Amino acid sequence: MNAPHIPKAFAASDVRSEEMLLNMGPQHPSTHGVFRVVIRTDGEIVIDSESHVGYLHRCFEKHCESVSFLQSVLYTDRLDYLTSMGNNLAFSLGVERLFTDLVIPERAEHIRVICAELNRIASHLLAIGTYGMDIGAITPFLYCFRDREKILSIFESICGQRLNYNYVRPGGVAYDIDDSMIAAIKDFCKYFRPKAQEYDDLLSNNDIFVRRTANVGVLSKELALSYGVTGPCLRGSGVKRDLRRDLPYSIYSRFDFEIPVGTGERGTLGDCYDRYMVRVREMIESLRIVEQAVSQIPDGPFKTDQIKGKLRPPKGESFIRVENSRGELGFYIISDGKDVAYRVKCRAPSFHNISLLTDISRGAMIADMVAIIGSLDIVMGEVDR
Amino acid sequence: MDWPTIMWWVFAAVTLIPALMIVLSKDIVRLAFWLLASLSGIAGLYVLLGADFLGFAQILVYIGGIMVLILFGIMMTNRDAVLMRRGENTGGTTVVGLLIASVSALGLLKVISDTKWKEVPPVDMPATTSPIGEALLTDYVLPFELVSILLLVVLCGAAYIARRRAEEN
Amino acid sequence: MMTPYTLVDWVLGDGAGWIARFIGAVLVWAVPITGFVSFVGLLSIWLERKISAHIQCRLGPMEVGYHGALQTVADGVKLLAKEDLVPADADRFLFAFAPILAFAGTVVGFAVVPFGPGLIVADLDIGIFYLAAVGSLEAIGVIAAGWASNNKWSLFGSVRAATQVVSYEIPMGLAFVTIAALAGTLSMSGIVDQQQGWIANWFLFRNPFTWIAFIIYYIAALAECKRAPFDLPEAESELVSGFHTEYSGMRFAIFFLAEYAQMYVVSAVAVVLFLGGWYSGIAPLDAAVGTGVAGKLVGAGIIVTKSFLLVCVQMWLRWTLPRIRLDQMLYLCMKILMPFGMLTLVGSTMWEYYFPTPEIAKVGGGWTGNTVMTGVVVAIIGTLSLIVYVRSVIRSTPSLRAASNP
Amino acid sequence: MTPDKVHEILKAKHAQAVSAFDPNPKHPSIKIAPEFWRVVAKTLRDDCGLDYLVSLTAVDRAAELEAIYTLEVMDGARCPIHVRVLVPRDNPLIATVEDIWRTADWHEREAWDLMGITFVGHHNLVRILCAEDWEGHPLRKDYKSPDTYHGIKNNVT
Repeated sequence: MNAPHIPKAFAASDVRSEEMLLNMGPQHPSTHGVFRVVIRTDGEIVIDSESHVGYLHRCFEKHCESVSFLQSVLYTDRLDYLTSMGNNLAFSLGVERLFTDLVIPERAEHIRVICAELNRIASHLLAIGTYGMDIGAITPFLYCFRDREKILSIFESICGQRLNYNYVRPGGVAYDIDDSMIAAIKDFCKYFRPKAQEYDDLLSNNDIFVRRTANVGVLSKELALSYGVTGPCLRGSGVKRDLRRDLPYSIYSRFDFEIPVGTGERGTLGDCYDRYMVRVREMIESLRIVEQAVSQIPDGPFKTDQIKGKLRPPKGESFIRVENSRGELGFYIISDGKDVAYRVKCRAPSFHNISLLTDISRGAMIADMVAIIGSLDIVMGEVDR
Repeated sequence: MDWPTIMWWVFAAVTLIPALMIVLSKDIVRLAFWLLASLSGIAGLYVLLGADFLGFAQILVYIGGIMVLILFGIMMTNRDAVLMRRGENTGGTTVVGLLIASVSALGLLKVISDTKWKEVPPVDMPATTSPIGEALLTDYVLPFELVSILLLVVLCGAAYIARRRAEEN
Repeated sequence: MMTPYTLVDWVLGDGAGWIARFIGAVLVWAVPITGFVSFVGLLSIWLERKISAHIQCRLGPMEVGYHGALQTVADGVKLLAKEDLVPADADRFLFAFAPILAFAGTVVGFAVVPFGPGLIVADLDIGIFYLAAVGSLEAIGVIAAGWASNNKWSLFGSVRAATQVVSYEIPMGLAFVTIAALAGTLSMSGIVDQQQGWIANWFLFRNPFTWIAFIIYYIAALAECKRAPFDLPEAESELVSGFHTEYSGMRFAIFFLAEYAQMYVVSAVAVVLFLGGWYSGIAPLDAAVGTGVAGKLVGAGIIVTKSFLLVCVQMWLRWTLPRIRLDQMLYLCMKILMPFGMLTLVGSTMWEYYFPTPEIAKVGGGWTGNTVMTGVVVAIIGTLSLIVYVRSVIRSTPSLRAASNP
Repeated sequence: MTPDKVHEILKAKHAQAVSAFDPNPKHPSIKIAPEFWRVVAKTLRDDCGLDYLVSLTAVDRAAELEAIYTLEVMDGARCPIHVRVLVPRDNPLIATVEDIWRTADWHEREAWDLMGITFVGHHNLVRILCAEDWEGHPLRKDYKSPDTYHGIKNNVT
């Protein structure tokens, strides 16, 4: 299907040595969590690999069948713990979709968009920083964390939490935001726009970084489609697909933003560099959305008054997806009219994105393996649920 | 006893004891490290003889180059208990081995005792580096170049053989 | 003939017996050298932490001592108190022996590194050659560590170390030979003595090719020290920690110390070969360096400062650059550094043949037309290539600049 | 590719396979008889262009187990269609589609692991999220948590 990428210097596989079975993970600094790959190597070249997941399985779906919808929101925080706002939003939209006539106040919709996009920036900052670290550049990581901290501080002032927010809930958001928070967000936008250039200077144009990522782990469009890869990984392969634009949820259809796609500017279309670059550019686009949303945020209630007492969606099924920072996060929610879901299925983007690792890492080197896993940007909390 | 003599004994011990251990050791990696010690002893002897350039050439070539490559090769082989250990001796091989060893030892002893060793009084020897360089580029330039070409041929040949085998696979 | 006891002879006079000389050598050199190595290690580790911190918008250690100056000592005490772990099925003898081998391999390099005019353990006739020879001894310790750990990741680390050190010895040797051909000697102090006088007399500026030789040497030295971007044997994100994954406590500390000591050795050698050694580069000042105890101390101050500046450059590079891949590491060595090294050797000797340096400059005279010309050529070429490079980088910058301005 | 269009194509090619169709615009779904699932899946991908398996949801419907395949066109119109395949609870066998949509590989393993639906023809149907020696399928409604696991006591219930 796709030609596995072979580093040019080793295309002829000049000298063969004895094969070795290497166990990468579950505790390895570059597997981004408790993820295990068993690699069969010939010297430093990966002949074959097998992924093992499940070390972080904590029965999210089973939990949702035993606690109320509102309590389930709390568990969604722990899925992709770097994009908790997006997870909250997806689950809330899924629950809201079960109702027929629920109207979400405008102010709540704006706050949701602002939070989700800020969280996307924070998540991409972490992805870029840790990616640099995987390649061996430690300094960009701390620059990214410096800016991520500013976003987390804004979130802390909004909902009192820095990581697991439990903020966006069915019917609106948990608390209103005040003028000081809006001012803080505006300040951040002003601060961050020039800072984004720093990442370009630190990493994107670094010759070693380009050589380590360009032409490595090429993910062809066909392979990406077959594996259901979404998010920056898919866009890195040149597919212009973004649910915020193509299947708009919340109020995304009102905002003006671009969808960056990979161009193969430094190597082959769909290589690690393209996936990385898509993330860098997406941060700018997210910033544009935040700026627009903040400038037109209306007054009014921050949650609907249609839900009174216990949250009891009517009997039925709903499927919702949102464009999270790692791809399309979906929830299939089945309600039997009680305040506890009958069945919740989480369609996690990282679960799809990591399942193709075997296919794109064949023929790469061990150092490339790290670069490839990093460029897929997985969060094991979401893969294992 | 002056200090060169003492150092001579030290270096002789550093050369011979590891050499003995190479014969007696059964672990291939340990053996490689004993070889390392033995080669350093020889380098020390060279230095003691005033041939300091030769001594450090010994370290550069044998320890820095060849020993690293030997270790490299050993590590690349599987860590197999059978491969890593040398075979057990049986009675027959011991007898034959002893026989061969004693014959060659006798021969060596005879040669050593028959040779008339020249006794040179210790002198403060001049620097060895520039005479070596001059000799290599004047009187011995042809052998020097021939050896270089031979080494180049060996290098190319090794690369060629390794490549051929990979293609056959 | 080697003169191993320069300073001992200077202290005891020539008449002392060999026992006195031997004990004197041990006392005069072994103790201070070990102390100096430890000092270099402690200072470098503190510098590394502070430099990395300030590069990364942090403060680094601030609590123990002034700006955390004693933090490394505290950490050393902590490492001493740690349990000494040996993995199951490890080769216990080699596991214990490897750090010692690595440390010894580094410390023997100090034998020919001058600390100032006349302050040199053994001013060997073959100083540079000796360094090239013992440079790979540390690699043996690293290989032993990786092998003895009985850990596949460590084994990968030591195989990488072996590949890297053996390969980079060649460009490094070519840079050595370039300077040796110019200086006509392999002795460290002999080389420094030829760089007396104005800064243009430094071998770095002797002709345009020595400039390249310096860059080649410095890159190869980074690789020999296993510093980023050549930290493949350790590669914490790939091989966890490479050859010292399984090491803890004092044994780990010894590896650490060896690494930092080697950083100092290669920097000091760079200073000796290219940057004028213990001379400041200002002719009137240099006349006083090396005469009398005060002069010796000034010289020592100059060479140690220069060396630490180069150590700081290594740190700066480490915290700026990502790590290269194994095949790229070999590509750089075999296809870039080695051809350029040979070009440098030939070019430098040709230049010296056609534009010979006047004798007056060799023994520390003033500026000469040749050196000034060399400086001008180097400056023009360097500036032009820098401009071309920066422009090409800016031109090829992805369209983020456009995207960030809506 | 609208749900109606998909229904039409399936009706034309595999009339007896489609047992129900719900054109609800918010949640369109088609029910397929399990014995025809594999051929229908091929038609869905090749003729209807549904090249993207969004999700595979396994649901415990008391007497039956249900596998809901959510399908979509990756490059073009976005409207997920839910294809339902119901199998009897005591003999839950469904043909694998891992070679049709490669992402089904891990999804089928997950459905087997948590719900106990056996996918016939899957090359490596082993547990993916639970431990390899885990017993039972946790998402079934009649699942009882074990009291101990390798000596670790379950003190939640």
